[in-house]
Amino acid sequence: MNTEFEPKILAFVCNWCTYAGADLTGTSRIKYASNVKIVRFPCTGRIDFMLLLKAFANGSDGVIVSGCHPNDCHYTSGNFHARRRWIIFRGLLSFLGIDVRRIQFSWVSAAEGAKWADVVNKTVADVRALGPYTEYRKAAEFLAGNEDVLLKEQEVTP
Amino acid sequence: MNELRSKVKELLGSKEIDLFVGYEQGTRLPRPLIAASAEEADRLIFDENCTGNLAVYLTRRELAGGKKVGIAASYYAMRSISRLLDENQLREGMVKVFGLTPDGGLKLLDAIADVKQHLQEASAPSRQVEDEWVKEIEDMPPAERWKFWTGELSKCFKCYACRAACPMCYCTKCIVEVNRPQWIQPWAATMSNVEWQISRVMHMAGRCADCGACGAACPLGLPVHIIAHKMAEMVRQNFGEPTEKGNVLSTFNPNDEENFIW
Amino acid sequence: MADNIYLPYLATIEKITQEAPGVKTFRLKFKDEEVARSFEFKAGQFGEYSAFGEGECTFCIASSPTRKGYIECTFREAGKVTSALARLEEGQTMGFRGPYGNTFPMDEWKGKSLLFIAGGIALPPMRCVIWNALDTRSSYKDINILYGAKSVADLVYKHELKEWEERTDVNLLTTVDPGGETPEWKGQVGFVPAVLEKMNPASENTIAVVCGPPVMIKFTFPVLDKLGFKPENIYTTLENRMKCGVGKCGRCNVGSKYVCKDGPVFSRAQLEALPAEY
Amino acid sequence: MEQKYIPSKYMPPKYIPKSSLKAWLAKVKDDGRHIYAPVTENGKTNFKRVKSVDEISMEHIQTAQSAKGAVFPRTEKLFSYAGGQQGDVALQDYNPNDIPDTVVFGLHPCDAAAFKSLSGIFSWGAKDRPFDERMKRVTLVGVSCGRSDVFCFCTSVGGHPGSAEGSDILLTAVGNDGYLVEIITDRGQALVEKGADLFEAAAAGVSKEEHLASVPVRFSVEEVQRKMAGSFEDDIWKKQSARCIGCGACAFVCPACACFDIQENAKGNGAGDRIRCWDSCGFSLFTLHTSGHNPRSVQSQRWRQRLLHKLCYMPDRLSVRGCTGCGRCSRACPVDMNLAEHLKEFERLKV
Repeated sequence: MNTEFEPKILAFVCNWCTYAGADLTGTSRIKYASNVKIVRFPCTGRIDFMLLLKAFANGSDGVIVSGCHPNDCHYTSGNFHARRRWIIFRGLLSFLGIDVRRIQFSWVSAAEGAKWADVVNKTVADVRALGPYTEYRKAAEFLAGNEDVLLKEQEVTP
Repeated sequence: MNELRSKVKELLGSKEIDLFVGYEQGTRLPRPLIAASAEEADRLIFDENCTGNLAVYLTRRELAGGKKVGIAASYYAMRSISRLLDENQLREGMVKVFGLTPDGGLKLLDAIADVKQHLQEASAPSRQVEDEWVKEIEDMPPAERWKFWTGELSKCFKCYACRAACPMCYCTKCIVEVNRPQWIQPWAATMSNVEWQISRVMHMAGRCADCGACGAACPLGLPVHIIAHKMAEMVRQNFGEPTEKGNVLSTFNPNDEENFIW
Repeated sequence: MADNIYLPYLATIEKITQEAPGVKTFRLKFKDEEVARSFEFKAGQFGEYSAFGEGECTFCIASSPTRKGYIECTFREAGKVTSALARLEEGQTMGFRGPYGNTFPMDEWKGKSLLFIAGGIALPPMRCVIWNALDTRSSYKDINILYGAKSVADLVYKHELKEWEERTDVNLLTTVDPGGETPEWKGQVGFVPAVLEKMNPASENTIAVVCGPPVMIKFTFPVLDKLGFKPENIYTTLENRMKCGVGKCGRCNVGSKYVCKDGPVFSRAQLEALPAEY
Repeated sequence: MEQKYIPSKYMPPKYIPKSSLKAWLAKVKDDGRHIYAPVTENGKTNFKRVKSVDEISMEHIQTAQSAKGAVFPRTEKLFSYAGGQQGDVALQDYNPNDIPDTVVFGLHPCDAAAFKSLSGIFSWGAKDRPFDERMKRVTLVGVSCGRSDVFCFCTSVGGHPGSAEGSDILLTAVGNDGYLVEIITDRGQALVEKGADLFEAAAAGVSKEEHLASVPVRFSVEEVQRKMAGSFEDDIWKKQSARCIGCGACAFVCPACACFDIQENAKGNGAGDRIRCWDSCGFSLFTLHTSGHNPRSVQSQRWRQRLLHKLCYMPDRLSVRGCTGCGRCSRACPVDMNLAEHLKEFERLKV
């Protein structure tokens, strides 16, 4: 039996480019890792940063955020706004010690079916190497105030 | 001191201001004083020890709503005032700002242009302690950073003093109080405490005056202002000094640079 | 309920009635047979209703204690929990803990006439008393009901209004706010205080029970004064935000009185002794 | 009006040398009890479950937080459920078996007294099981105050730096070498017996009074309560609360504040926990109705509620005050709302 860790990856993608791109990956019969679950948004500008944190808290080991290339946004500038948000959000997460290697940002157009497969495959490989994201989940499940549990937590944390 | 007191009394007397937000001697340190009468104005003090950001009172509707307010402002409070004006939370002409000159003299700034001018000319008080702290944390390996922050923030009991002390946190309904959907669990727990701080500084991006009031307010002494300071630094590095065009997240530049999007 | 006051009874939703847009009545039956048999409450009491996965909310028990075997609640979809409750279907399970709070002194009222004045979604707390009085009809003299809502559609318990209208031992007057009437509307048009003044009920040996939005209460009290009702003969219920329902969570007090323990039923005389903090 | 120290009625006191104290605590700990004690980290002292008795710090005047978390944790599960709304919801009641026997060591008399205030609230009418179960399993080992600061005002609200009220055992440092040990309850006695050989009989005539901090009486609390009760509509609330910024720091550090919120920790698939967590009357949303109406819509009303609750409503309804003069609220307040100072203003008020 294969006991290798299979990462769970959640992908937040925009409707107009990456989702269509992922569709093309399929219709082009390009094989890629099946670890990804796709959540479709109207635009990368709509992808709230809290969603990424919720993904980790609820079991994701890695996250992909992908949308239209700069200047290609269906709504003109949603991806420019998103890019700004990602720049500081990623920096902030890194500062707090959240492993940003678990988050892959990308631009995948509707024509880039092959690139989507590459993005997913690379992310899955990267996250597989990193292992399950238990640190985050543990912190998320833990009810503070219950000092007994807190101590247990601290004891098992290497 | 006397100059400030007599000036405030004069402005209150002539109804040029309805109240003055300043400092008085507190139990150990200077504390805020909302003066609306001559007797109260006689308790005012203002010196280099008066560093708390009083701009937080300007957006309190029950206190300052519709009133003409004078305020004793530290350098960072002036930054907050300037931003609040940019965000249309204050009206030009409703605020009279009193600053301190480097030699401790009083400086009255009537118009927002004067405040902005002052901010350009005066040098910002040092943030060396915060800078060093940021550096120290950045030098840790990621796992240690995570341990540090979850360790610190697990102590947080969600009194929201960081929010209450912040002049830019003027929303009447905060993201943590929105319950459909409930983005952040309302009780104190490690991850929701971390999420709260992440949300707070994300909402502060490019708006934060970097005054440190959030950290100073924390009754548990958690270094939450360090996260805000790091955010302010990142915004400056990536997007330059903020302009009145809006906070960094509601604007963009087609040439914004990053090195992580594939 | 073991001895954990926060643990609700489980109840099955037997019947759902859509009363008005956004307003539903649930008939609940306790799952535990022993609880179903022994559960007792009195007119005016309230409970905490659980939608598992969403939370708890507070409303009165809208059915009469004279009707055994079930309880009913009527609520408007407004916040997180009421919206979740509104999504439930017949046969599904929710939670209830209670009954909490004091009651209308129905025994003291025996031999007197009763005047009920209700506005909008505030009929439910009164419906409990009305049915209680009607089911023990011989104990009371005249029973008059004045009920007003924003519009015809917003009137709740339409079937029961019809029944009260047809009964000869109770006098019902319904009214809707100006603009809320339909072409078929045969009731009054006007705000409750004005209609009350026109109605001109006798205050002699009469208890007035008033429930409604704060603005209605504010304008109804002076009319009752004019009609000669003494403050100790006017009753209302207060609804403050609550979490525990048992005097611990610290929210619902008005001065030193806790709505969850000392209320929710207050006479106007009692209200006047309280600070204006409700 | 002067609050006098009343010599212990729990005679005869014992004595434990400083060198034996930690040995005794280590025995208590080895017995399987959890010990919460003041620990200093990054310059702040707080109650914490200690892994080793060597962590315990005795140098502080007051911990930032109170010890109330031992019986009223900031976040606590009231019960769990599974199955969601479908026909087969299964409830899992509060489980007290997970609660360890706990010793809170090193709390000051103001904190120990506050456990009485908490008991008053949680025992009013309906019993609160989660609170009771924790109370049953906790032993309070108080330490009299040898030092105080400008924020302390226990003597103004019926307390005393050497008061045994609320403690199961009260230690008082007499000189530099050891502690006078007053055993107040059977629970305290049981704890002493874990290391009975470490305790000695106290020397005859030893008095703890001279070793106690002197905390001046700042106001007459009866007078304050009387005037406060009669000034609901007074302007003083507005004046005092003008600088209050409406955070919950004062309530959360308070040893006697017990207001809470009940929340849902939904885990999906119809399972979840009902959670109780600390809340504060200072928050604007505390009393907000769904309709948008708010009985306490401005900060002055909330400040009034806080003080009246502690000093009028609680004595009136529960026969216990909601303030023990620990001064934590004043130390924690970001804008220096000094409680003793504010209470004193009521004394001067003309009603």
